[in-house]
Amino acid sequence: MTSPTHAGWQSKLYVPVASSRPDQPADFSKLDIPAAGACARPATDAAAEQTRDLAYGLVRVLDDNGQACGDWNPQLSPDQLRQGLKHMLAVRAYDERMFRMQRQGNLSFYMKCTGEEAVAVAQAMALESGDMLFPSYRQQGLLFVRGRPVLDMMCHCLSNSRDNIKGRQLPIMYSWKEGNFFTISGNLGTQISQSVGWAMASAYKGEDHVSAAWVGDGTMAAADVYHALHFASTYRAPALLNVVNNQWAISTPQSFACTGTTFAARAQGFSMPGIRVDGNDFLAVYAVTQWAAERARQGHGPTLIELYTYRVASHSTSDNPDAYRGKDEAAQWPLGDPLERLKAHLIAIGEWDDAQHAAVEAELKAEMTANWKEAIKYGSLEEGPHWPVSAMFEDVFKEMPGHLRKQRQDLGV
Amino acid sequence: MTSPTHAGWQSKLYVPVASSRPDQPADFSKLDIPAAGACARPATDAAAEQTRDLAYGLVRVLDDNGQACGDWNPQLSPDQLRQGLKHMLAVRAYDERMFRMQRQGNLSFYMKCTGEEAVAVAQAMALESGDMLFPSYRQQGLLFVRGRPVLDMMCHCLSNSRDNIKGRQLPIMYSWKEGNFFTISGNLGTQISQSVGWAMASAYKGEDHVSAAWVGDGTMAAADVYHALHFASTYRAPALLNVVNNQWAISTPQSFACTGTTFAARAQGFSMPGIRVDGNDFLAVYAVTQWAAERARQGHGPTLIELYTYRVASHSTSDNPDAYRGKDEAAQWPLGDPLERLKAHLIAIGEWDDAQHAAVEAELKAEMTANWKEAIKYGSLEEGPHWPVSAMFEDVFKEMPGHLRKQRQDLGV
Amino acid sequence: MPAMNMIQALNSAMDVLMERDPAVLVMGEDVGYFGGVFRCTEGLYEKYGAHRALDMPIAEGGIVATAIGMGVNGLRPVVEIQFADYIYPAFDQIVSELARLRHRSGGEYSAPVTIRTPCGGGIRGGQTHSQSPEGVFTHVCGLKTVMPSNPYDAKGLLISAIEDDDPVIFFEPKRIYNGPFDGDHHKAGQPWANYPQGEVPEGYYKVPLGKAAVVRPGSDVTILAYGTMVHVAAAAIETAGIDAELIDLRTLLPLDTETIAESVQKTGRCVVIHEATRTSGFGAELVAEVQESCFWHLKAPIERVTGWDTPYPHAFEWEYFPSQERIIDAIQRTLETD
Amino acid sequence: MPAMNMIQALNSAMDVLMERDPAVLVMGEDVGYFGGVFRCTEGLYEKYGAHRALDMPIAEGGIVATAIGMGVNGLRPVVEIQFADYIYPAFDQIVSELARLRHRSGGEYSAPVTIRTPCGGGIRGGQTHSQSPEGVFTHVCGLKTVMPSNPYDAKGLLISAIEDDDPVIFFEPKRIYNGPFDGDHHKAGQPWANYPQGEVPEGYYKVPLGKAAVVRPGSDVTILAYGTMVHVAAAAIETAGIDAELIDLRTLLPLDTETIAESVQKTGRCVVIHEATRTSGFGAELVAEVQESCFWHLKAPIERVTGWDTPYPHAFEWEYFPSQERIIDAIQRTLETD
Ligand SMILES: Cc1ncc(C[n+]2csc(CCOP(=O)(O)OP(=O)(O)O)c2C)c(N)n1
Ligand SMILES: Cc1ncc(C[n+]2csc(CCOP(=O)(O)OP(=O)(O)O)c2C)c(N)n1
Ligand SMILES: [Mg+2]
Ligand SMILES: [Mg+2]
Repeated sequence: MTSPTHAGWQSKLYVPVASSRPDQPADFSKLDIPAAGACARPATDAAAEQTRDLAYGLVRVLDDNGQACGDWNPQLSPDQLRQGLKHMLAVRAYDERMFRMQRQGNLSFYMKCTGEEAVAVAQAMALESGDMLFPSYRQQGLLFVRGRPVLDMMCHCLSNSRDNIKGRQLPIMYSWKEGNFFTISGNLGTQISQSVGWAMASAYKGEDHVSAAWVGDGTMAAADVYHALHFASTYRAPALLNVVNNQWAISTPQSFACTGTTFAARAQGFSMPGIRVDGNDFLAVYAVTQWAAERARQGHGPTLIELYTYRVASHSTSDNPDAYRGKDEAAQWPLGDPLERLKAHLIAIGEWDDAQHAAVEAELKAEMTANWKEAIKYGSLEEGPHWPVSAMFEDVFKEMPGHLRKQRQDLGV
Repeated sequence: MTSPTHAGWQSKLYVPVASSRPDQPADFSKLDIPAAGACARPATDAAAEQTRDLAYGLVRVLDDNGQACGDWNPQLSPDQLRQGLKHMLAVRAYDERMFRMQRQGNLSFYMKCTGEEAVAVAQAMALESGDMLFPSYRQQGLLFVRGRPVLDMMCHCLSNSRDNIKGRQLPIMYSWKEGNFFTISGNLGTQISQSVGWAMASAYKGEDHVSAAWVGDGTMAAADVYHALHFASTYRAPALLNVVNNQWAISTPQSFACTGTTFAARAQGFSMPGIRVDGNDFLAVYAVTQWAAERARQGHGPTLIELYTYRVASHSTSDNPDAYRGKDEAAQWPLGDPLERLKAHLIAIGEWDDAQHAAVEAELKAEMTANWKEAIKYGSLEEGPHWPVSAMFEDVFKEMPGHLRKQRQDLGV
Repeated sequence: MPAMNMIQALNSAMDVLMERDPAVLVMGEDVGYFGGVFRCTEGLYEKYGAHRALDMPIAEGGIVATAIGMGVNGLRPVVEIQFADYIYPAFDQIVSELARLRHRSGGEYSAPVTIRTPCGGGIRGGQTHSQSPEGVFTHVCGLKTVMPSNPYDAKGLLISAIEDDDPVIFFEPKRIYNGPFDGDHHKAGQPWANYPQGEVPEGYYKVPLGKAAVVRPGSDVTILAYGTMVHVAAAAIETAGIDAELIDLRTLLPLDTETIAESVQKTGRCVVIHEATRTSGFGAELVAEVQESCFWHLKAPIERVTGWDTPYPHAFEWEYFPSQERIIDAIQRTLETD
Repeated sequence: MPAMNMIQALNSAMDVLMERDPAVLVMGEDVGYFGGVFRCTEGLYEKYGAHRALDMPIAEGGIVATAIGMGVNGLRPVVEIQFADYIYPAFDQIVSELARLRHRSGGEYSAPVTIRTPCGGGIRGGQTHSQSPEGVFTHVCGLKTVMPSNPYDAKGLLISAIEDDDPVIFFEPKRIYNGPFDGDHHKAGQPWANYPQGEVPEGYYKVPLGKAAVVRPGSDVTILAYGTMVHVAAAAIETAGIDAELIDLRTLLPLDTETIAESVQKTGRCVVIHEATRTSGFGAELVAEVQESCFWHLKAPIERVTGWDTPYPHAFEWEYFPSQERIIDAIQRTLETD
């Protein structure tokens, strides 16, 4: 060991800090929130440079009175709005139920998306069914919009005999080919660059489908994100690259990933529009996604979308955020709750009321309970039944080679 | 095999093209060259946003008449200018000699930096000796400025008994600790992110040294570049991140790496100044480097510098560019030759003449010849002598473990 | 002597060295303010500051590259990769750079980086929180590879690793962070405090790299294991009542070939155990090594008991994990012959 | 039948499949307009267009990720990694994604990607143009690993690899691109046209994955080799006049264990050869496998002849490269016993 062991170094190294930590008051004073309707909506064929301001702004449609304002208003029908609200409520009901089941020992693991429901729900609604989704682990909303049976989702989370991926992955690492929902990876970031390849293949085949991928703010540091930006830009891939900036990466604040500007700003360096949107504003998220999808389908290439939101719950059931962030931070989050905001809008335009809302909530709760009761019949991780043990050796290759057959025999299954 | 085998796909995939290929005339019409002196020089503590224009401009000091113009003129003394010119001439003389020696079978490999000499020479002169250099393989000029004996460089390239790295790497993969010149890696990009760690350690220890790293335009796609930008920005590392945009990455034009904008533009997404500079303009390169080093030393963090230049020679001795680029492209390159331009400037200010120039050239040629004759006495790759064979087993670890001792014995050395 | 679990012992190793040498710092995802998702760096941020318990962006390749640069500039970084499953994004930096720096520069440059990472299964972590990639690193010359099996060794080996001037990949079997695990997941685990290896000195001490430990002497068969499998093997030996010699390798590279050869030359039989997938796992090297050094003493084929050649499963964790039963079967097969 | 060197044979394999299937495309650094730094994709750009002979930015991790996405979307990408030494930046995408896609999705998704990459030494390429990383990939379940030793096999195996619905890592020993190499670098090389394996059909044919070839039958000792070392081994056998059975593995995973076992059970002796570093190389797996399947037939320890555990050297290439002499010594050691 040859290191200098003298002390006396006076560090000048800058290390980012969190805006608040336990025992500090929440501090969102640096967050500059433009009024709803303030951002202009460029044409979908605008040159990337012309969209620069959107990277530093925050596209918002819903104002504090529940009114939809400005160019970005996607003009959805009341039915569409109600549908969106119901999907978000379903996601929340599902999350609540599953979280509780994990706490009761029925699931090995769970992750909620509380406060971020608008992201996946509005984005999925703005896309078409042939578009391919490359989600991270916090976009369960996509599955609700695409119509995946809750029973199947639960069976996956239980790793039981009806789990479509045969008990092979942690809960919430869904895969659903029928719904063009890609198999979720536990490795952060890896799929965003794959999504670009998928989109390139779509163009190669002359098809109109676009891809959409999601990463978190923390994951914006991953090399794969850079590859995605780089390749998408080089080949003008019809790809939507989404960053869900929920302010935290486990215990690490976004200041470690955001490098002093916005995530959306990173797009300009690749001649790509980068748009920052209020992620808790269902209408704004819908509108921006629609814009980017249209742009991609028209052949004008990819868009980076930064969805500005907040992770209300713990990172996962293995995490306790009280150890690293202020208890009241979620409550202080200035962009509100996406469900409440869409509800307020629907009420403001006379298309919804509290009673209807309560009824849907009750219905969803019952639906989750019923599905859970059904799902657990097909088994659970600890109690079984699972798939037959021999399933472990399948799908490593399309056809099982000799050495795996032998290993299966050695195990006696 | 289950792929669709029907034809009839009509590809819509965009694939970048080169501005010219063999049998096409060179085309630099898209290159927008601002006049010398046109770019403003911000204060070294300017906020990154205030430097944005520099990412899209091209800092130039020397005009077509050999005059130094504008704010960026570093006001070097005639002695410094002559020194710079001599270093560049030395680099070129060295390259010529070594290239010929490779062609004659004396070296296994060689890479020239013809046309790019100003990059390494001016940058090294603008830095201080305690600053750490993380070069790619085309910055041999750094060694000349730092005063490495040519004999040692040649002995390395010959892998002979006097090679300071014991015959372990290809020619040109220099390492020179005494001169704070890092060991060159054959893997592109890997060292730019390491340089950021070096710079962070400098800050950690409270020191004033900065790091400087170089990658090529093609290498700007590598993940390590993103890590470098990301980490340098996050911790405000005193680091200079240099992209030598010589227009080509072997056969691949910069359009595959540049994604439709400038490389310097990538910096803004990390709150970092990105400056595009005429890489064939010795004064401009010096000035921009000096600016970035001063900024870093003042604690304002990293800068990305795009050095706009042209790779006049083949990629390496294993390459034949006639197969992929127009023969006249180098001649058409609108930013000229860095040596000629500095020479013209020195002549224009009355500090140099053709006779002096010719004398230095002759002297350098003789010096290279003398050094070569000396170097080859210490051996060559094919003829030896080399280090003793046992050296192969050393330095894998600080102390040789048993299994390597045994392998060395098995080989009988 | 205080009782420590493995987390506390590792924490103590870092603390002791940070106290002694300002060049030592810890860095990685969530290691600073929060103290690490497994709490291994808890308290170091408060004690040594944000720049010495350094939170980092989620880019393992960037983290290792940064550590290399720091190491070259006189620091002694201790990197945490949150799970060994996430070491692959740093693979190029480890293999092409960290491991080769000293050699390719003729000894001019080197970086004394230690990479700590929790590995292995048995925690219901699924395929991305359960992997055992140690074998791959033993194929990369220029790296040392370590895996402790108890708190005492963990602290002593980590101190040796950090002080070592060569790069060390330090695998921490997370299943035994809190207490040993004998492979029976139905049984309630016992904390390390109940075991002698849970007694860990507070201060500085070393367990040398490159030295295996004979956990249990025996004469009928040699069992080579490391990490969690040391405990499963010990229990299997006990259960089956076999007079086996159990060797805890502790360091995989450089491997303590003398201790191994001495044992197998005595017993004439050998079983090699690891959690990692079988084909080309470190067990293959152990078998190759043993058959080279002990061929004329071998009375039965060397057996490998390993994870299967499949991704680490979620539902079938206990069918995958090398069980006491599989170990006993393998031992018995080797004993059947003469 | 036309004479082809290995480059032409590989080119022909890609050409034949691109002609048959619009889903097949080749992609990588300098593979398009230029036709690859080793010219393996020459002419495909002109024939099939820029989008099917696709130049790519220098980001191996991005290239493989893109190929995965394409594979999932119905294409059959053939990736070229310019040198095997540069495959590590793509390691995470290969190991964590490409290899595990099918399994982790319960069979819903997969990507039939083939990764071609020139490997091995003997070309004065120094440590970053000479590596043989094949062993590492054989430890990753879900990948097939192939290395041909001659033009005929190269074409037939590459067609099998591209048509295979699982990912295949296809290593091309660049030392024998133009002709076989017997380890004696002083001798002028002969082009493939002078050898029967240089006769390669123009059209479609397959050499199956997972099947080794007995290059030379013999009864005294079994030699296991692949790639360039097949030729060095053949020359060594010839030089020493030994009645050895030489097996060219061709596919490392899945390994043709039957052919191997049959041979070793016959000869009772075995020498394993590769260029890669020794410790935990694929040779270790071969030794482990052979001693498991043939223990009772073995008359001598299985020998490994490999590269040393150092980075691939520039000046000492021929001291590093497994030579005929070292192979003969090893064979003779195995024959000395009885
Ligand atoms: C490559 C990799 N490194 C580390 C981890 C461990 N990890 C899981 S989630 C997480 C934080 C991710 O934060 P972010 O991207 O912001 O997503 P969020 O959880 O906030 O939705 C980390 C570090 C991982 N899964 N993969
Ligand atoms: C990781 C990696 N991938 C590929 C290569 C092969 N290679 C060597 S030089 C080169 C082109 C580099 O181009 P650029 O970065 O523009 O630098 P230049 O040669 O123009 O100076 C390539 C692809 C490599 N050395 N490392
Ligand atoms: Mg987050
Ligand atoms: Mg270049």
